[in-house]
Amino acid sequence: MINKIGSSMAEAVSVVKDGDVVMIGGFGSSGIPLELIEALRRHAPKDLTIISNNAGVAEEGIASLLRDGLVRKMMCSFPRSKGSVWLQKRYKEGSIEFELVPQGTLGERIRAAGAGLAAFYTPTAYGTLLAEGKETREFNGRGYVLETALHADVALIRGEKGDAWGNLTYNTAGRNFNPSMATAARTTIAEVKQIVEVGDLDPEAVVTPGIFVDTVVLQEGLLDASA
Amino acid sequence: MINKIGSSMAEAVSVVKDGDVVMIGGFGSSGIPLELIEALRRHAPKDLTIISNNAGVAEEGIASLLRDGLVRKMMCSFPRSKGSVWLQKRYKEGSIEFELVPQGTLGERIRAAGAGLAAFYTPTAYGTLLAEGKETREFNGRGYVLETALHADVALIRGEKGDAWGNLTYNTAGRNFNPSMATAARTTIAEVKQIVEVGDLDPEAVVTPGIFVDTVVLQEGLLDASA
Amino acid sequence: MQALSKEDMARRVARDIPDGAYVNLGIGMPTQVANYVSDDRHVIYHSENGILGVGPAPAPGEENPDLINAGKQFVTLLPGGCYFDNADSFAMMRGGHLDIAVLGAFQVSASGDLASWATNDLSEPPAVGGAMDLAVGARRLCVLMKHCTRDGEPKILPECEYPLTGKGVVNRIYTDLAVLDVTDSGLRVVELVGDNTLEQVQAVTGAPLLPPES
Amino acid sequence: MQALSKEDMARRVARDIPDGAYVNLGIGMPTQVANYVSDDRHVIYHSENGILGVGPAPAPGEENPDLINAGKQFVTLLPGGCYFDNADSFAMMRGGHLDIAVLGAFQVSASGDLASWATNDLSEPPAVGGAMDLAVGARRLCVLMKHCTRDGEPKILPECEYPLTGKGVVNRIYTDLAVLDVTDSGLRVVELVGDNTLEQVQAVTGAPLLPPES
Repeated sequence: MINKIGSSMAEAVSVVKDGDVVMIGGFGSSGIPLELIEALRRHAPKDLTIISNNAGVAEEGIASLLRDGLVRKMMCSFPRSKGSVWLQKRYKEGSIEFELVPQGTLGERIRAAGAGLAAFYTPTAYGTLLAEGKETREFNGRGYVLETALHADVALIRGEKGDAWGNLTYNTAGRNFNPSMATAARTTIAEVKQIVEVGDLDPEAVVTPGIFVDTVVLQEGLLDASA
Repeated sequence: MINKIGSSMAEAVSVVKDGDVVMIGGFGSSGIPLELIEALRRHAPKDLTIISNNAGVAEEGIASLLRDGLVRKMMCSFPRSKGSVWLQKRYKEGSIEFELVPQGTLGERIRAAGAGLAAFYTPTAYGTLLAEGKETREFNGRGYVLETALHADVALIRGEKGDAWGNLTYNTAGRNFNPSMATAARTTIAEVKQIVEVGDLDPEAVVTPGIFVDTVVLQEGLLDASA
Repeated sequence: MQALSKEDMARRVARDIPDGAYVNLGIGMPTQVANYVSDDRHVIYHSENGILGVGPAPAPGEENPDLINAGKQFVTLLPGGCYFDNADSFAMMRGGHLDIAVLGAFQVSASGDLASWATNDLSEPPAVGGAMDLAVGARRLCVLMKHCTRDGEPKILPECEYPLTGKGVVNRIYTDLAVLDVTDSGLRVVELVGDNTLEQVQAVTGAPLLPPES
Repeated sequence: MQALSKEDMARRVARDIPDGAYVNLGIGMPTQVANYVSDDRHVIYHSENGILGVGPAPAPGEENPDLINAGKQFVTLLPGGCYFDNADSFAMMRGGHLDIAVLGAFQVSASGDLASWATNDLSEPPAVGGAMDLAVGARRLCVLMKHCTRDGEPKILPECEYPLTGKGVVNRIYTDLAVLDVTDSGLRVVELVGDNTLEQVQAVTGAPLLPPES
């Protein structure tokens, strides 16, 4: 029997080691694996590189990892949201490395890693500060920037429904970075709202095929418990 | 009202001009827009470049375009199937240009075009005849081949259900190249088995968003009529 | 000089959105444009986080926490809309599939360079989001902004002083004072608000303006 | 010398497929391997045309014309399986997500070069399909082939004479005479069929063989 259902958030994130590169799904407040992040915070590995579109707001999500000093480097496209403080604080005190990546380039670098491609030429950021120091090249008279694949040790993602084969669906715009991050990490852990029987998901509507997922963990109310 | 429903196969393919690059979906016998191909054959534009995974069997599909002398160049990954004759004949008599592309590279070049990327580095075909004359480069000690985006004037694809916004679903493995080809052409025409009301398709299960599709045409029994 | 209100600026942009267009509206003022597109235009709005067919805000109590737009506001989905992931969403943007994008800006240059994501203040961590992808990818890029800064300094300049979002990407600029097109010969006035004269608008514009084509 | 039947060759490969593996079986003899993987191994088969969880052939009359495998045979989908497009399918293959691929071959070199898609006959249009992507992408690449050609010529050679599918990609070779591993020091015998001796198998092998590790 193939059974990828994990027994707890805590056990699932115990694979994360000091110095790991961790991708975390989500966009704004949507589709974030908040319980896995909380479990990771409690597990408290050091010197993490976090790759995510945003950097959390207030004391929530990635902000709590920044606050607890677990992050050595942060890569994202939009670190500031209303109510976000910790990325700014760590940035200003110079205690973390920060790399800004245009959102589409961030997503495409993640996809490239999952798809076995080494690099690609994108028009995004050509002629801007964010292309400085990068290789550029013209194709058909237009400028492009060379961007390389972005791999992770672990991806923490959030799905809506999952099964024991690791197949996932999402809730509306909660997909965002979750499906591509699932493909780009050595180990992918998915937090889901509901676990269904193998065969219950419509094979035409599976968004993340189970091959990309190592562990599926049902939400266990970790954040309520910590409140 | 947005209404992308086309009135007939014949009218839909009338946009194809002499010398056009035409992508055609399908893999083996699965997910091929056979009626659109038949309408194209009757429309009979000349000097086409056809991009498709295969080259048709017997007198069917792309084979009928090759037979009728409409094709100047054929790009595919697997031109020979049991019962295919016309590609071989045109190839041996030297009347068409033929370019063989590994299947994953073919698909990724098509996707790159749709995604606005100029080129990418793939490990596929490195060190082989199919990489000869191509730029290669090492990343992290491994060899990669530079492959460029592949655009088309028109893509002919086949869906299962379609709506007036151009949204499409597919039948099982009938997806194959259809979704990526839909993104890579200036004009995309989809043959579907069923037209449904806008809003009837599950927004979580739409495979090709309507933005990629210009015309949706209901199958009209064109092949039965020609038999 | 006469200056449009924010509402009228959004209304003016809305007038130019054609029926059936696929449109991405940037965070802030551009988002308001949708409020003024008349119902007989069947415009399909794209949100970079993975939505086509964005509908109006949900009724109170009916919000879906995952269903937000790029500005992190709760939205709904119109019938015919659908969801997709980041890779597909940015393929749409970068791949030239959106007809129109409307973005805010700090500065725009005479040659259509756009500066919209960073000032020269390096004390805060910069944020770029999807602006650079839209800038290079949308078939038509419109900027919607006040003609001058709060201090009355021109935002339309010979060259941008702030870091660029994209080079030579802007097609049209809508401000509270005028509508300008970026052309090969320079910035051309499309229309002036109210009775504003070319000379008046030129006086608060850093780059030379060409008179409307007759 | 003793030689396995085709069925026994497929059976031998099947023995090495671990429980829970994601496996792609090439067209022809490799496809038969699935018939011999015992039911207590929950193997998930991938088909390059966009299927995970390929099931057995459908009952007569229940074929779905679109539901075929890479060899264009009608198949079914197991519960838990799913469909995806070409780009996603080859992302799985090239991106290192498949545990094992089993391919046929014309020739294999001592350093694991694979030649499986073309001979030196240029009169026919060549066909490659997805073999090159599998060759570079599968975590473990196994070749299943007869040890020699119909004419008795060795297919395992110091260097391939036919165009390569991939360079240094093969991990293990299963033939009717032996099982060989490609190692940094060369081809090492894993096992010999029946009472075959190393000398006997060496005599029909173009590259030097190392004795089994003790």
